[in-house]
Amino acid sequence: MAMKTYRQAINEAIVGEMRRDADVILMGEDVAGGAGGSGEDDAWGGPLGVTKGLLSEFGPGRVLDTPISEAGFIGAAIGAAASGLRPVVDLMFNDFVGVCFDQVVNQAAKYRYMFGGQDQIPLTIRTMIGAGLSISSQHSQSLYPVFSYFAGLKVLVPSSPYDAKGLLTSAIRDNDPVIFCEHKLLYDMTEDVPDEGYAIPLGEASLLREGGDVTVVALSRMVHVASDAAAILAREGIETDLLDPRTTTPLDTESILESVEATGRLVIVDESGPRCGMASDIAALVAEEGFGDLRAPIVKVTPPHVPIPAAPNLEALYVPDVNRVLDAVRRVVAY
Amino acid sequence: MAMKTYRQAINEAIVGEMRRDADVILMGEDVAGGAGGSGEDDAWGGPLGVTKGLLSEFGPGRVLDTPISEAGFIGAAIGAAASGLRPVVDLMFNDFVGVCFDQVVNQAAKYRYMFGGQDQIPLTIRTMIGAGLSISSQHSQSLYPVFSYFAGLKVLVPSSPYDAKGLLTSAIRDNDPVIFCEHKLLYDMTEDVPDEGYAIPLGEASLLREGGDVTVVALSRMVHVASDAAAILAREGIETDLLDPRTTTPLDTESILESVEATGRLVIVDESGPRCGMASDIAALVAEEGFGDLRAPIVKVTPPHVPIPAAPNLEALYVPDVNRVLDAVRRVVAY
Amino acid sequence: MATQSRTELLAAYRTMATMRAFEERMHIEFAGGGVPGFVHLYAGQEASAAGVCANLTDHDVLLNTHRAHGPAIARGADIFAVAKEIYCRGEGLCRGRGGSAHLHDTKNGLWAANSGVGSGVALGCGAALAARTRGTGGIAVALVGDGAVNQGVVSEGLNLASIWKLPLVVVVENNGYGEATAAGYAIAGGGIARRAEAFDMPGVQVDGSDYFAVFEAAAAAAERARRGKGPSLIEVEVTRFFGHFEGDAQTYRSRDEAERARRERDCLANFRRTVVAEGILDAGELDLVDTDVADLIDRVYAEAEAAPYPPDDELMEFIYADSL
Amino acid sequence: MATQSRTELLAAYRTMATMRAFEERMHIEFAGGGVPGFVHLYAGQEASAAGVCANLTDHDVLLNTHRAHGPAIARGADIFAVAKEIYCRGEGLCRGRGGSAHLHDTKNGLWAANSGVGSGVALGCGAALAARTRGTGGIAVALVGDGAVNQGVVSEGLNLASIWKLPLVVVVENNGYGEATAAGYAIAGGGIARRAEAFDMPGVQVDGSDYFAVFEAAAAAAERARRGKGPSLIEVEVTRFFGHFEGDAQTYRSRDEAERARRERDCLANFRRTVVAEGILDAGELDLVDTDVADLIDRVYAEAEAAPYPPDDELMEFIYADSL
Ligand SMILES: Cc1ncc(C[n+]2csc(CCOP(=O)(O)OP(=O)(O)O)c2C)c(N)n1
Ligand SMILES: Cc1ncc(C[n+]2csc(CCOP(=O)(O)OP(=O)(O)O)c2C)c(N)n1
Ligand SMILES: [Mg+2]
Ligand SMILES: [Mg+2]
Repeated sequence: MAMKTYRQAINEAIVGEMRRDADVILMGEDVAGGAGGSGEDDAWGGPLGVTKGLLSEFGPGRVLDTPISEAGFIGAAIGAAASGLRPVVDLMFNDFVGVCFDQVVNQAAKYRYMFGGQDQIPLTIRTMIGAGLSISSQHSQSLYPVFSYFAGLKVLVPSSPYDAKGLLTSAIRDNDPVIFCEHKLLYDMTEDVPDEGYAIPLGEASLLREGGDVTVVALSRMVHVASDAAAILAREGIETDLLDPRTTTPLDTESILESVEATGRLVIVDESGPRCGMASDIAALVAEEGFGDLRAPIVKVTPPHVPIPAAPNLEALYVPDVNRVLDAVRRVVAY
Repeated sequence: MAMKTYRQAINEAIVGEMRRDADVILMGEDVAGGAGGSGEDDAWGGPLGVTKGLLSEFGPGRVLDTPISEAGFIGAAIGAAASGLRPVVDLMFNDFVGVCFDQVVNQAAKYRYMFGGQDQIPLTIRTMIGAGLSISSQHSQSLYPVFSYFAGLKVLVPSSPYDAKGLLTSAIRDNDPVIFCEHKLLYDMTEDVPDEGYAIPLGEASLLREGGDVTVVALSRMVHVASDAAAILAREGIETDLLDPRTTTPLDTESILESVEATGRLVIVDESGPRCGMASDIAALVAEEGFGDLRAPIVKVTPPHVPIPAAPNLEALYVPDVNRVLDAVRRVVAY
Repeated sequence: MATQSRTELLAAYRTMATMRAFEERMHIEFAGGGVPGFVHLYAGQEASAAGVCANLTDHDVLLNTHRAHGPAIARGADIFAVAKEIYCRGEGLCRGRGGSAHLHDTKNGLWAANSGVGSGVALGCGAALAARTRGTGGIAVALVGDGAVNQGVVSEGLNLASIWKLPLVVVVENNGYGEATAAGYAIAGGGIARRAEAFDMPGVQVDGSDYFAVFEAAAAAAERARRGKGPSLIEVEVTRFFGHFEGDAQTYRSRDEAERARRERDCLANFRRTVVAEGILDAGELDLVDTDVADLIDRVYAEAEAAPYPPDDELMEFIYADSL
Repeated sequence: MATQSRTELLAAYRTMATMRAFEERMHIEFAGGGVPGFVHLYAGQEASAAGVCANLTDHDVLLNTHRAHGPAIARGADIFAVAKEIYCRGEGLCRGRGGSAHLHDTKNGLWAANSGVGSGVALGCGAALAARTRGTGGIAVALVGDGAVNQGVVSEGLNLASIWKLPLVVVVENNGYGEATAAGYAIAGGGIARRAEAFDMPGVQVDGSDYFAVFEAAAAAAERARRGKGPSLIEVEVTRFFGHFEGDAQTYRSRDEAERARRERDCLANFRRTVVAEGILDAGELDLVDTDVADLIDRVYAEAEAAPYPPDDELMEFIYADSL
């Protein structure tokens, strides 16, 4: 056990599974970096250095830099997965799913069902989500609701180094296509992470704080925003159940409904969009299955319905912050 | 005024706007059909014949058959729209957005915002949605929730010939990118449709039936399923407010909330998926903004979370039917 | 010329005759209203899949297109299960989930076409990569149409296959049309083989009405792939005898285009003429095959039509391999 | 050789010197921490955009890449607004919404790179189509990188431009790398110009350290487009002097690759050498330009850094043209 960053935790999960299982391969743009250049071969590990060192350990047969052809290489990864390999593919920014959406939602997602269960697609797609780097609307989205729309995919949104390692390990061992969403502002977050491999089951929310006055469901980086808010609220005497679903498909509906049964109040804090997003999804679940327990409106704390601006001040207004969570919780508690 | 099919109504809207405005052009695979072949030039009008006759009237400068290159020609349409043309593009099946998703959600949708309002993108994308033809999971989806996720797009889901003509006319006149979703099972539906052009404002739901006991919101083909259910329910003494939002962006939230204020009960009947779908979106809206009026759980009648099977019996189980609507309404009324 | 034995050639004839008879019958059944979904017939293109598949082993993967019936039969999928899948029955290849355009049979190395046309090239890269990585000795052969080559993913796949020297063969079945739009209009420069050159792989054009030409080109390409020399592309020129899909009025082509092809470019007739003229097989044994096939097709359709749909309670089966 | 006047050549030098000085300064400012976002510098590639833009008129559209600063300056965008956009200020070209990689200036015929690299080719097809349809006489020039050419949309756009004979010029700025991956690894066969041939359009390769070579190739391609002869492709061989983006340690290339390029393949130095040697311009007037430019750059950065961010209450502006 040692303090590790989210970045290291992800790297360790991949290394662990690649050592464990020779069928695990890694593909993507610059996952090693340096292919064909005049310098070092294992130069980058992706633009943020997450997979650095893997080429050196596992060689070019298992760590493949690709051309900038997401449809081509994700299609290839699906084919490789259908053939028995377990590819871990890097789709740098999740926004780039735009150029390979067919492969992800029409092929990987439907492959098993459409062919009547003949195959399994043990594919993991790692991808970066989230705003906060002033890189505008095509590099800052959080598209897990769009992935979650499609049956056949599993969707993971780890909020901490510990969860990142355990969930990625599960993703790679899982026999279905998994979209693993890494929040780009979390890479340098540190916490204690075991050196050995461990798998966190998919579909189990983690209860980060037990309160009883209000249920706050938060995802990915918003878990930390919600957690800061909960600490402040506690000082006001408002005790929060803080739930991090960790995976949106499968979604741990039971834990959410159970908590709301106790609190009667629900606030969802999410960085994905306000229309057909994850907050809507969870709100709709509770409005149907937990209605009898509800004592206040379900409040969604999400960005507004707008593309993501580059300017840091506008971007800061875009992303939900502690104050918006405080307002929302106070509102439902006072209802 | 004459009885016209949904297909004819769509054709008339395009013809009307092409006559009215020389900047309107049509592009897509086989929108005319026959380009370069040994037979007729205006052979198809798309696989379902919707745009037949347009090449003959407007010529090859304004009616362009394209190669099977959706990313290329939708990108081109965006460029043409940014240059002042008003392209109407045919994306045959909405499922194929998989191969041009970047153009639609990252480019068309964000073009105006990301460049600080310098441009407008008067682009209309026509596309087929819906299950019911036994053509399996990659040709039967209803992806308007996915489009609605993205700010910058407008999304239309006409349920009748009259609405189709009026909404498509508005779409073509609109200065923003519009996704116009045609349900493939509605093409042969007929009703009275004026010969002259008319525009239905975007964002205005139509109230198809006034009741007072329960609000049923239904979209696209589900409007007819819900309508059949409402007729049966009326015989049981349950009076339905039947609302067809007609456009999901902009969404007429006011009409929905007003109706729920009166009825206290909401059932949403929708063919899009159950996770992060349109039913979730509307349920979440009401669970937040109309909570005080609600007297029963919000029930979503949607397909289950599964890819769409080809087999007719399974497909029939997939798509919501009258019985499921009846059950839902009876349940919320009895609550 | 042919490097196949008498027995192999007789088998090839049987395969093509079966493909043909299957489609001729499908044309009639579809018109009768009994076939669900959209149906794209392969008649006229038989020598392509047959010539290609004659070069494949159990370790290889054939990536099908939406015009899927013929290639499925050529690849050795159970023809009863093929028909049942087209009829969306529970005992179909894909248990009725996929239908006509998605004939997929993993155990026989047949992968369905998937959604966006052209994707088979990318999936094929993956099959080829896996075969090499796991040392199975297998290769992948991706069928695509002339229309599909204009999908970006095809170019991406060609490039990927080339830089990774994958054991992949891309077979472009150029039947002159993508739906109603002519290849001559849609493909810049008209030729497809030259795209192969742009991606640094050999590209050849062969006459798809000539089984032997296809067989030989495929043999060379497969051999090249197996030897680790990398991918190649074969453009097979064919004519489809029916419309794009059943119900297509085909006004985009001249009235006699298909009929002329039936008269002049029928791969079955050509095959028969050649093997008989060269004394390799005799007309009588080919006639016997025809009779056999006719009987088989009767049984296949009777069984398929009578077969039950998938059980209602299986709607939610096969979504995930590991529990949700 | 050059068909440009003395005045035009002096202007070209000024443009390139400005591009260079802008980037050298940006490199320093970025290291100082004051620049938001990701920043990709164009230094070393100046002759490409400058040589291309010298052939463009007000009716034309230049489609930029993410390596956007240089081309924006070359196309004549207000350099103060360029800098402010990179700093995400309210008076930036895009009112701070786009940032460094999205420099877009409609009134000057400059369109930003958009998201998925390579999309400019498709958008450029549309600009070219619109120019022809509306008879403006304009053409479109799409810049793309060597890495971007492996995006499917580029192949789709090349094909579309070719079959529709669009007035489009595709300029591939081959700087040897897509991020950290070498073009020689990623592009099958190494060459890009040969892809043009596959799509039935002329493709040429030019030395991007030679302004005159770029200018002439662009002049020929633009002329061809304007005459209705269709699209063409130019591969411009360049070396970027800095990393892929600022902060890149560049270990994927040898330590001296960029330095050697600075010594041997500097388009500015080459330009100066040529025009002075041929007696077209004299060193003194070029020095004067350098002084001018240095002063301008100081003012540009001072103003940009001091400029305010967009007003907070404008977050929801500019989403739709027509009310929602
Ligand atoms: C991405 C995509 N666009 C459009 C379609 C609709 N579509 C199905 S088959 C077809 C024509 C394909 O032509 P070709 O590749 O030549 O094959 P053929 O039908 O001639 O065998 C089209 C456009 C599709 N399946 N996928
Ligand atoms: C579809 C897509 N994939 C990946 C990226 C991330 N990305 C940004 S720039 C870049 C490299 C582009 O290389 P090249 O086209 O050669 O341009 P250069 O940076 O060398 O100027 C990559 C991979 C992207 N923007 N879009
Ligand atoms: Mg074809
Ligand atoms: Mg480059």
